[in-house]
Amino acid sequence: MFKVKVYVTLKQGVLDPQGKAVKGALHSMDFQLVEEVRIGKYMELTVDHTENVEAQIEDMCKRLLANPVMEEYSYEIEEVVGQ
Amino acid sequence: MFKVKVYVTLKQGVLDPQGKAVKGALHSMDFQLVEEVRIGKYMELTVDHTENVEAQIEDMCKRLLANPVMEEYSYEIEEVVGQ
Amino acid sequence: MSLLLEPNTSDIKDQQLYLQMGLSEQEFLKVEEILGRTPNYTELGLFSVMWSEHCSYKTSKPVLKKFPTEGKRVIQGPGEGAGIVDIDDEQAVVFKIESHNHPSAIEPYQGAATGVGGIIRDVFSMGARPIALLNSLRFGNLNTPRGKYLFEEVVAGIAGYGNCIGIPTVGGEIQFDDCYQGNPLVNAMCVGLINHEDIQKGQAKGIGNTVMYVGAATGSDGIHGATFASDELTEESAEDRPAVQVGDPFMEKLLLEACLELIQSDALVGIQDMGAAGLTSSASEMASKAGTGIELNLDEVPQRELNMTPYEMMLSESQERMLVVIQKGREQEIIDLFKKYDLEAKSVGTVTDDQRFRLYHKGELVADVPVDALAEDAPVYHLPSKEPEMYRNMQNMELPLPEVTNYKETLLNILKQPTIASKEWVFDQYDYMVRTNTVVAPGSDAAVLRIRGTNKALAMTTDCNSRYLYLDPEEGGKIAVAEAARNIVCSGAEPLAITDGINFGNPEKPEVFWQLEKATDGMSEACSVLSTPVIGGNVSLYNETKGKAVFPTPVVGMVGLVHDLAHVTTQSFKQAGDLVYVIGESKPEFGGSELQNLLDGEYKGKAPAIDLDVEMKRQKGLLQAIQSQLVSSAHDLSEGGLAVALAECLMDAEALGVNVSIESDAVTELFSETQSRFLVTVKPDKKEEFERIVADAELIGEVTSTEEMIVSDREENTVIHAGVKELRTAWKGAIPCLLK
Amino acid sequence: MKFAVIVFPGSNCDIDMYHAIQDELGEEVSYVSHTDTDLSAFDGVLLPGGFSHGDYLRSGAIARFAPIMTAVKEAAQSGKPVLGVCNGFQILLETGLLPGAMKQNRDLKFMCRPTKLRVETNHTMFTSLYEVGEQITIPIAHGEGNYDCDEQTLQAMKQHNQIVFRYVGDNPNGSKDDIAGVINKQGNVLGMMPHPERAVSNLLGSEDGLRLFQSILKHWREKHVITS
Ligand SMILES: Nc1ncnc2c1ncn2[C@@H]1O[C@H](COP(=O)(O)OP(=O)(O)O)[C@@H](O)[C@H]1O
Ligand SMILES: [Mg+2]
Repeated sequence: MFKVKVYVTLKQGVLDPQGKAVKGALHSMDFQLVEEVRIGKYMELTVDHTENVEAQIEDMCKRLLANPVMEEYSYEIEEVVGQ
Repeated sequence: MFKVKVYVTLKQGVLDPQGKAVKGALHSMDFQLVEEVRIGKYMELTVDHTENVEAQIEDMCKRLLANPVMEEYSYEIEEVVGQ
Repeated sequence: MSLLLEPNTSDIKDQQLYLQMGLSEQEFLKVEEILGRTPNYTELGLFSVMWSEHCSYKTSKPVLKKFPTEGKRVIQGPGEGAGIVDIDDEQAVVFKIESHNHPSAIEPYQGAATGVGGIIRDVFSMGARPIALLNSLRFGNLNTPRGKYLFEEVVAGIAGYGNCIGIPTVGGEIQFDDCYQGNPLVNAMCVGLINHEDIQKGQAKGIGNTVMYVGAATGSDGIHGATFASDELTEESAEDRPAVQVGDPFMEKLLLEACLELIQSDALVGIQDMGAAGLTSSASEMASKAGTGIELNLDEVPQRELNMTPYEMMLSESQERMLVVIQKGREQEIIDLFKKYDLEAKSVGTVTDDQRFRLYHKGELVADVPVDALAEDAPVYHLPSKEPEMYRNMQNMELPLPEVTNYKETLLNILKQPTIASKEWVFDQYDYMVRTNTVVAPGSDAAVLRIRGTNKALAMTTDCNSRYLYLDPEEGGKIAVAEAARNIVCSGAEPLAITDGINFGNPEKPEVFWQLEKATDGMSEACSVLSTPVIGGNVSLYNETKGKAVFPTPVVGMVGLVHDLAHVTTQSFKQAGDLVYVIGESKPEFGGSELQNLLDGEYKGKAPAIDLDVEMKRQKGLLQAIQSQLVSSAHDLSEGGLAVALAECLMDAEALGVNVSIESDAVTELFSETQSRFLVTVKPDKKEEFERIVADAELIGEVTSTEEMIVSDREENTVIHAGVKELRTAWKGAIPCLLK
Repeated sequence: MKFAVIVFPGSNCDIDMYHAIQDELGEEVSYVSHTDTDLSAFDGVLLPGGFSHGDYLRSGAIARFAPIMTAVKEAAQSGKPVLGVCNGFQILLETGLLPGAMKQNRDLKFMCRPTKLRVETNHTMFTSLYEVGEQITIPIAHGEGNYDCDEQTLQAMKQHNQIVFRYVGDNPNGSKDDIAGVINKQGNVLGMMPHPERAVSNLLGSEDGLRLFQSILKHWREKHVITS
């Protein structure tokens, strides 16, 4: 078994309305220290042991999990031992 | 400057319709290896250098970034050197 | 929790675990008597949820009995998922309201969303196609971050669910008062349309038939929701609770379409949604109503989590699930039907002949109780009732006439009160047009939806001014029903029937129970006089924070029939030159009024009085005038009185104004909340005919083409001279401004 | 003319589209399931609004992989009119049949209201019956209608007259360059956030959307004078 953590974020330069709103809210709560907020997705996939896991994850990200027009992705694959 | 990465995930037992739909989609795309998908949020905060950064981040998470009734959070604080 | 850790019968007795589950000592003894032994943990769970107020109405039953529930159009009164009223041509309308107050106080988005999801299931489990959603909301004043958060999230939750499932949210009402600060009220109403032949019942008939579970898998979310709903909110409430229920409107959309297809199958025997108390209530009620028993094999129940116990499965309130009874041998058809919609249908049990409710888990019998004991034999309490001292004081209080120096400024300030202000910020978030039947969108007295393929339409509204009920529950109860009917009539429809959402405090307090009795007395009387029977409803008690109850809030959801689309009327003024009439005279009645709220910041004195016979006569007259096409616009006078009503009729009108003169005392004329009054405009050439039909109509002025509201008194002094733009800015800007 | 209305799990404006064609345009129309694979019998393809697959992950992201989408692409390639409204537009973007992507509305809220649009070009098979510059009223109802694309794409679209509708006055959702609807280079695939199918009868507030469907019909008739 693998645990895969996928991070999807908006590309640099793409305006992030949600991030802007959260920053505004943090400022109004007096967290003035916050300079910028960018909001993305965090996905945890539990994945069976197969040979080409990495290639398949790459494929999933490209085709479904992120929209290449405006998003970027990265991931980490961890082997789950035991259980 | 700090870069703070915040991860927000649904608590155990809380239904994740989004994760379910994504898992279904991945299966129909023939990624049968995927056992489970849980979807959460990933936020990147750029934060000024102040003394009690960690305490403030903790506070932000509790009060705004995560909904304590149904979500859990964790974060990593990285110091950004140079630039 | 694993089976091994579950308390055994002696733990239950020794540690009085039933108390934590909401069963009293006596109730526990009664359970023991019924079973002839001590219940095990699972059985205790079954009784505790089924005997909760939420499922059994154990304290409210005696008062609900008084409601008139019959009428010549009523097909199904209270008792099933939703009530049904005939609308001719072999069609009927199905509707019901339901509260989700406690879940919304804890997790406002999901609480409101799952409230909407639940009421939709109630309607389509009757076989009806849901066509519209409404709501009735109460919040504290928008002056605390928590208050704003609750308001914003509740609205977003309602929108999130309704928009996604594709049922238009077409109306509602919102009142803001401090008594709701810690305990907001979230009532959702769903209206559906059905052909008579498709009407279903939630009954488990036919010994040997198969019980099937359809929809989402069961998780540990919302366990004991029904019990919590019957308890007071406390500081610890948030921590107490098991996983919050999360709604999946997409799943429900699939479930809805699949169930409506299922309705057409003759393999279907009975269907009921799994709402409060989930599998327990749906299964036991279906059997109890049919006089049968049910046996469930819990190993077959689709489960989202590992190692769920029978207790957890039976008490889970996971959303988007239904229970259906199918003719034996036809299971595969049903499985295939649901599969088309990507849904699972699973055989989980059988209908038996012995009126027992039996549960098996891993080959063992884990519960065996008489079904009627769960569904029918809950204790009924006749709680003591006591007239509160406060009521006497209010009745005896002589209020001086309020003092107003600047009428225009007062009007502007009232228009800025969130209760009066435009709710556009809210309904802008609701897809009120989807399915393209919405003829009158939110913003007028009632929403109107056409019925495709006919010339008919349905008008619908929710109403309740709880400030009047606070001062005088009986008059207030009458007014709630009458106001709903006024809104229906103003839209050109004949009022048909109501559904009620009773939201009160702790009924164990004699003063609260007295409010409940009086309010339902008033409502019953109004329903009788106005011929709008009660076809269903919902009770939510224990709406208190720190020992203080919310105002008595029996929300009325009413539906009316527009016989001809040409009768549809809205509140906006239509054309310059139209004559402006007020039907009904004003008296100095300011108890519970918006003016009192503004000037004194509290409610006191007598609530406005109402004469139901006068009310009925005026409604009949106005409806006849509308149906004879004599009326250009119609609006009822409610919160804020005539001044607010005049302003409201101008808000969405295009480039119009109004010029009226008032006869007697200006404060009374402009701001009194005397009941049974309407503001109507009529084309000059219809004047005589209109006046012949509507007796109490007084001509007060005319619609003008300058965007101004001008009110003058008998001596022709100007009382108010305001630009429509400034009125509009105050009214439309108020809620967004308060949220900043 | 024969229209297909594609039904995805979670589509909910399918019925509105269907009735707009049948009752108001008076042409033939059928629902086609997302699991079907053949659209050859149809002259026009309509992707309706709604929340396909709950709009989970991103709106339109999952629907894009439906079996029917191969046939939709074929129809687009063969020059048939393909119209995506709201969620249909989002699906066309995810599929890559139209350029750009959709983000959450600027104010992060769902919004439902009549909007004023300017018709930017009538040199398309969808807008020939409008005047250029004409202002029309068509409602929106969406949470993710904040259209975005990179600068290069925007310039290219402007050059090829691919921006068909813009919001006039208030830009409700923050869309780049006030864009409300765009067409592909070939001129037969239109995506728009406002709902023309909700504006086909005055009973419901506006009939400004009807001419869009009439334009499609007109174009088809002109092309098929001989065969019919
Ligand atoms: N929560 C809500 N959801 C949808 N529409 C609402 C809501 N609250 C108010 N509205 C709409 O705003 C208009 C005015 O509401 P209200 O002041 O309660 O009217 P009335 O006093 O005539 O009952 C109505 O059309 C109503 O449907
Ligand atoms: Mg009204």
